[in-house]
Amino acid sequence: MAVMTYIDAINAALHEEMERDPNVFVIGEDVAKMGGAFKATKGLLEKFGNERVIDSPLAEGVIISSSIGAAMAGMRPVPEIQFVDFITPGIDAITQQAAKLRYRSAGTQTCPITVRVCYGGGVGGGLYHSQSNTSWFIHCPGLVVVAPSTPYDAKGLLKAAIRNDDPIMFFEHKKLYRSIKEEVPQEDYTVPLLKAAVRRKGTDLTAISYGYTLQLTLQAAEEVKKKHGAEIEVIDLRTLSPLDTDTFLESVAKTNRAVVVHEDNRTLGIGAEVAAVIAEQAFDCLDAPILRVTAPDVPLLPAAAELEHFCTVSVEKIVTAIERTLDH
Amino acid sequence: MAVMTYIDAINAALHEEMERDPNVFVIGEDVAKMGGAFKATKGLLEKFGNERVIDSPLAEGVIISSSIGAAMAGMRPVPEIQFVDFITPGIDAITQQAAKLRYRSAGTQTCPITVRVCYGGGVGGGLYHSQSNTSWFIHCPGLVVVAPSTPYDAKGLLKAAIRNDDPIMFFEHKKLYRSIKEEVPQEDYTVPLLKAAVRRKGTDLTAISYGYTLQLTLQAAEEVKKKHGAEIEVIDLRTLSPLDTDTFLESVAKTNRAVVVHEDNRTLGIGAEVAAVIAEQAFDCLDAPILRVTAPDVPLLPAAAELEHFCTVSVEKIVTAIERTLDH
Amino acid sequence: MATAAQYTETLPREGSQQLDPEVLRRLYTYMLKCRIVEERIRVLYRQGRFAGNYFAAVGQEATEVGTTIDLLPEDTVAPSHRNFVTNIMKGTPLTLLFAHIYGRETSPDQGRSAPAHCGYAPLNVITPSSTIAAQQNIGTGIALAYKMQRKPNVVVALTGEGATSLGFWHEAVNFAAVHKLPIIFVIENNGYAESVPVSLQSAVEDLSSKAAGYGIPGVTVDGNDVVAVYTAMREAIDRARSGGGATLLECKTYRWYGHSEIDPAKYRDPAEVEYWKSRDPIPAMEHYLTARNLWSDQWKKELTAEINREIDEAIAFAENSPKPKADEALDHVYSFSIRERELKRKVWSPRSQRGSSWR
Amino acid sequence: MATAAQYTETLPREGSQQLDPEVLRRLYTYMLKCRIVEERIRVLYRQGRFAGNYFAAVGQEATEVGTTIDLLPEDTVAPSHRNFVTNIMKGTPLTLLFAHIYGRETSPDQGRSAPAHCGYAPLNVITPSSTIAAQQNIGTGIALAYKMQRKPNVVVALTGEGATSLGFWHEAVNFAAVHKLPIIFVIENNGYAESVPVSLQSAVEDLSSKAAGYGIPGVTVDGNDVVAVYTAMREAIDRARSGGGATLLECKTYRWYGHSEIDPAKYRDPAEVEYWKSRDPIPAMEHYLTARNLWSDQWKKELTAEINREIDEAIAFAENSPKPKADEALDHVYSFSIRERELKRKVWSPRSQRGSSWR
Ligand SMILES: Cc1ncc(C[n+]2csc(CCOP(=O)(O)OP(=O)(O)O)c2C)c(N)n1
Ligand SMILES: Cc1ncc(C[n+]2csc(CCOP(=O)(O)OP(=O)(O)O)c2C)c(N)n1
Ligand SMILES: [Mg+2]
Ligand SMILES: [Mg+2]
Repeated sequence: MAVMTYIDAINAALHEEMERDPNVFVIGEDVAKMGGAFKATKGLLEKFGNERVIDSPLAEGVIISSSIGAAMAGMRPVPEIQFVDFITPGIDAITQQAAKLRYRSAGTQTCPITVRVCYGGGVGGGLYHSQSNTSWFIHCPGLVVVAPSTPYDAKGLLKAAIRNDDPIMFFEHKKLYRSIKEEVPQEDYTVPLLKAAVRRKGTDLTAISYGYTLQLTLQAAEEVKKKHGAEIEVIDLRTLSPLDTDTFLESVAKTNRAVVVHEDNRTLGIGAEVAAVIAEQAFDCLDAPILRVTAPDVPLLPAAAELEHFCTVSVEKIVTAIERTLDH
Repeated sequence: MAVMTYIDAINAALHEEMERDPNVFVIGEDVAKMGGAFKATKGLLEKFGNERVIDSPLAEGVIISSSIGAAMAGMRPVPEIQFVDFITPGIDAITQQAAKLRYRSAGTQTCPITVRVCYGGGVGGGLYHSQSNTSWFIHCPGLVVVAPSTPYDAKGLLKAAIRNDDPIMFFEHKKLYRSIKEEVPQEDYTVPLLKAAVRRKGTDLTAISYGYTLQLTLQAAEEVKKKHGAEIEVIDLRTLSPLDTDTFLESVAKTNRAVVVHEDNRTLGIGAEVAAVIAEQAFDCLDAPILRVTAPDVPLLPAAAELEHFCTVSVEKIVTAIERTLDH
Repeated sequence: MATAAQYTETLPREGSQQLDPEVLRRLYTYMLKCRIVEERIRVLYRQGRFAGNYFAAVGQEATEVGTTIDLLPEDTVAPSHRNFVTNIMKGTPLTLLFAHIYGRETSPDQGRSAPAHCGYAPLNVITPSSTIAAQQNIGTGIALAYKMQRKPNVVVALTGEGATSLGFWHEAVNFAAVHKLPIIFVIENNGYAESVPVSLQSAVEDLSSKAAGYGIPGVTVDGNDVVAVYTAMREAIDRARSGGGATLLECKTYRWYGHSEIDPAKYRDPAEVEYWKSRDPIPAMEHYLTARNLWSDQWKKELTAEINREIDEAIAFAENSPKPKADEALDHVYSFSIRERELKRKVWSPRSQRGSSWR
Repeated sequence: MATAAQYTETLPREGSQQLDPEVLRRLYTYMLKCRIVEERIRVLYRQGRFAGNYFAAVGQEATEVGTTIDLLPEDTVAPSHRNFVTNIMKGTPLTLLFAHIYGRETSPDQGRSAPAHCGYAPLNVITPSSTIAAQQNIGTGIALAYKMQRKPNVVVALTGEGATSLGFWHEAVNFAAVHKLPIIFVIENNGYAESVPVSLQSAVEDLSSKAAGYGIPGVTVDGNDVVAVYTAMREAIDRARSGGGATLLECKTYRWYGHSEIDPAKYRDPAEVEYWKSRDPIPAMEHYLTARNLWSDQWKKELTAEINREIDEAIAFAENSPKPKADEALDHVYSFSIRERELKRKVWSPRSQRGSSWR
């Protein structure tokens, strides 16, 4: 075991997987010589050479589509998209090619790729370095969408993703990269895909989140306990698509109240799906409206600190929503 | 008044708007000499010439981005995307440029464009001529997303869209183009954007839909009335973003039951947002779970008739969901 | 679009190398087969015997055949919507091709993809999507893998001239050039992208002139001259196989019919169509072979009969094949099954925590 | 990347035409101003006086100035992330530029866009997004409008060499070529896209060679020779203004510092950096002007003092400007307000149909 940051955990997973399987390779802007914009791929070029660690041209479309092809031919590409804000040139390759290849060929042609994407706001990045955009991919069958919220999960889920046979969108939150540390095994392990985690046990309300706001949700739970004695169960979705609905439905069946938290825009953020599933499959268990704590429906995030702060989910906003739900 | 198909109504709106305002122009693949893949732009080249009716190169990115620029310089472009399945090369221009231009310039630079897009399944088009993809744009603040379901609305909403100052995604359902007819004024009129319509009055359940499935929902309502005497209120969303939540919330407050119907994939289709809004803002009015009648989460639509049919929303499926909700 | 004057009217001209008689006869045989197969598909479509649509390459056989014949099974073909027949050169059985056209369970994709979109994994034909240039760009990745794996294989990627306007096309050609990948980018310039003439796609006459901007060889050939196409292609393939990297090959040709079976193609001048029909690559090749004593009417009759017999059998196979079962629509979305998720949703109730199930 | 030998070491060389002394002095003045402004911005950043990041074009002034000076107010500049200073040539007041850097209410975008992304509507500078080539492609649409409106205006679109790998770049150049639009595509080739050398972006040495594939003129000039850049640009602008269509102009230059203020740029050879610093376009222009009796130390001192005074005032203006109010984040999303929707959600209850409101 070693105390690791989230970015260390990602880096370790890449080193280990590239050692384990010679078919694994990395491609993206600045991933080789510079070791990645956030240093996620640090040391890979030195260890594995420039055939397996490729500084691509500035073209997200070809980063993804060449990965798809290489995967069809037996490789295990791990392309990196520097910021999800720049994933648009690669959206066709992801949603129309990777996501549908298995289906359109009835399973005879497949592309196991793990697209690592940096996302998320709250670091003053402005309108083009703060986006989430997970919804575009959650709404696309054929893709697995993963978004770890802890260093332990980051390593274990990335390894599981690379070994999985589906095209996977792997969302790494830039604010998590260096803000939290935890014990992470230096040995090989995986964390199962498609499974949510109960991060905090509770009986009075189920709070559902992922990524950076999961950390805020946990803090909010503690604060609500301090203020009101209520016990909030906190669920980390981990895989955003296909959703592990059982874990949160079971929790809501017990607590009878739910709040969903995410930093992306409100409309058709993942919170909409979670709320809709609860309203459909656990309606009779519910004692209160399902509130969503999210960014407003404006472009995310404006640069000036005052504006950014206004749009950003905070512990306080989560506490307020929990209180309102408990009071209902 | 004249009896018109949906495509006639679109065509009439384009002719009238181009006559009214010399800044309106049309650009897209095959829109000029061929008059559009579905003949929506028929007759425009002959009347307005090839400066205002432009057969673009095969590049959705430049269709949209050149429209954005032209709009900034005072024009009123009405670009056409032949099939929404091929909108991916233009997604950056739509979501990162058009949607955010007003915001990032604090209103000093704007781009009034109306992107006409053909969408929808059920005509044997297979995996790449059947998609909806409205969710990508609904989830993007700064865009207005419109999807008329009748010839009357098609003409009135298209005219309103062209005159509006926001970038608008205007979704036209290919199966509606020639399948329904109604009386449409030959004079100038507009239908207000951002307003849903109550298509059928009822007291027992609120069914919410748009586009082609609105027609199926109306049929289902009649069938439920015949079978059970129940009166279903049917709401046509018309504008998918920003959503007119008041109209359906007010209805649910009266009927206490809701079913949402759309042909797009279930996960993060517009039904998720509608259900989430109801579960949040009208929870106390609800007597039953909110059911969604949608396509399953598979790539839409497989080509073989049997497979296509399995994935397609039908009157029967809507009736079943309404019955289950009424029975709860 | 290319003007008449650019071509000598007698076809094919001699290639840069003398070709083996067997190769010449094979080129002819495959052109004939492609023609007969596609004309039959068009008849079936008009008879309403299959649904969807079809994009015939009739008239373009010299390019279809010259670029994809004589590849190794391990080589990849990356077809566009108009390259259904490249499957024939690759060796995909006609039975499967017609099962595919008919959307049957026995099709390589079990009825999922549209009629013109047929791939075949065992022989490395990529199952197409509709997005223009998509298979080409995936093919670039396959070429990258071949290079990494030190395999002597190549990728042949086909697009129309319309595709060159799309950014994706450019991204792949550039990437392949930078990494010297074993891929040949074939531009099948048939003068139109649906209704849009090439003059509205590009301000240059020869699209191979784009190659200079990428630092790869670029060649334009008469795409109705199967010997010219084949010869240029062999050179490009040899270069790719031996580590010399990518080539851009433009073949100027023409499609006889509409963009698809539902397109009357009124945007073209009938005289233009007639001119190109007079340049039909098949009788041209017949003349060429005859001059070399490699062709006879009798041989053509035999070939035709044999091809028709194979087609009849394939159609019978297709028509006797089962249709897909409706709920198979839920299969092959992921490596794991989503049937349970889609067919039975659990409902939680205050009474029974894991209550009833429903669809 | 270009090698040393390609350039004569004394700069600038004589342009293709003799330039007016006033033009020469103006070119110099603006280079100096750009340099001083950006070095000051860098100091402010290191002092933590503004947040976000900045992409300095220090070292590239000959290209920045030579391509965007002497435009008409109605002409459009389409800047990328590294072209903040083009605002100076366009005439955007420094007060607004610094208010922008500081993210204040008085900025043209009222604090919304990142520091390097400053546009100015009254003088037709497009407010940038980050997406590479985005403003260029929007600029192509503006050029289309100019043509439709029979206006004698032009668009100058600037990107780095990295941008040429992206499909969007290609789509716009091709479209502009087909429609003979009044736009100049400037490739500011500074050798690197973040850490990636141009050799991994492109297999060709001179990126202007891509022009041939689009059917437009392509020119490569020494981007550190302001006279050469200006001269080539005048020719391109004249062509565009007179209906002659688009030009591709590559300017080979170098950025002195990292990609952004947080990039130590360890991926570059220090000797390479030193070499390019020795080719600093500003002292080179001083030599050139001196030889023509157009420069003196005294004049430079006066200019510098004047520029610094203007900067000091602009910074004071910025620092005294109010910060945006938090809930203004809800403004300018649409032409209509979303404040009510976002600030008060109505709640329906069985008792009161249009009940209480809450956030
Ligand atoms: C990205 C994209 N845009 C639009 C289409 C619709 N479409 C299908 S084929 C075609 C024309 C293709 O022309 P070309 O590349 O010349 O090939 P050809 O049909 O002539 O063989 C178009 C516009 C598409 N499939 N993909
Ligand atoms: C589509 C897209 N992908 C990635 C990025 C991240 N990015 C910002 S600047 C840059 C490098 C640009 O290089 P170049 O075009 O040479 O311009 P330079 O920075 O050298 O001026 C990259 C990769 C982006 N902004 N947009
Ligand atoms: Mg074509
Ligand atoms: Mg650069």
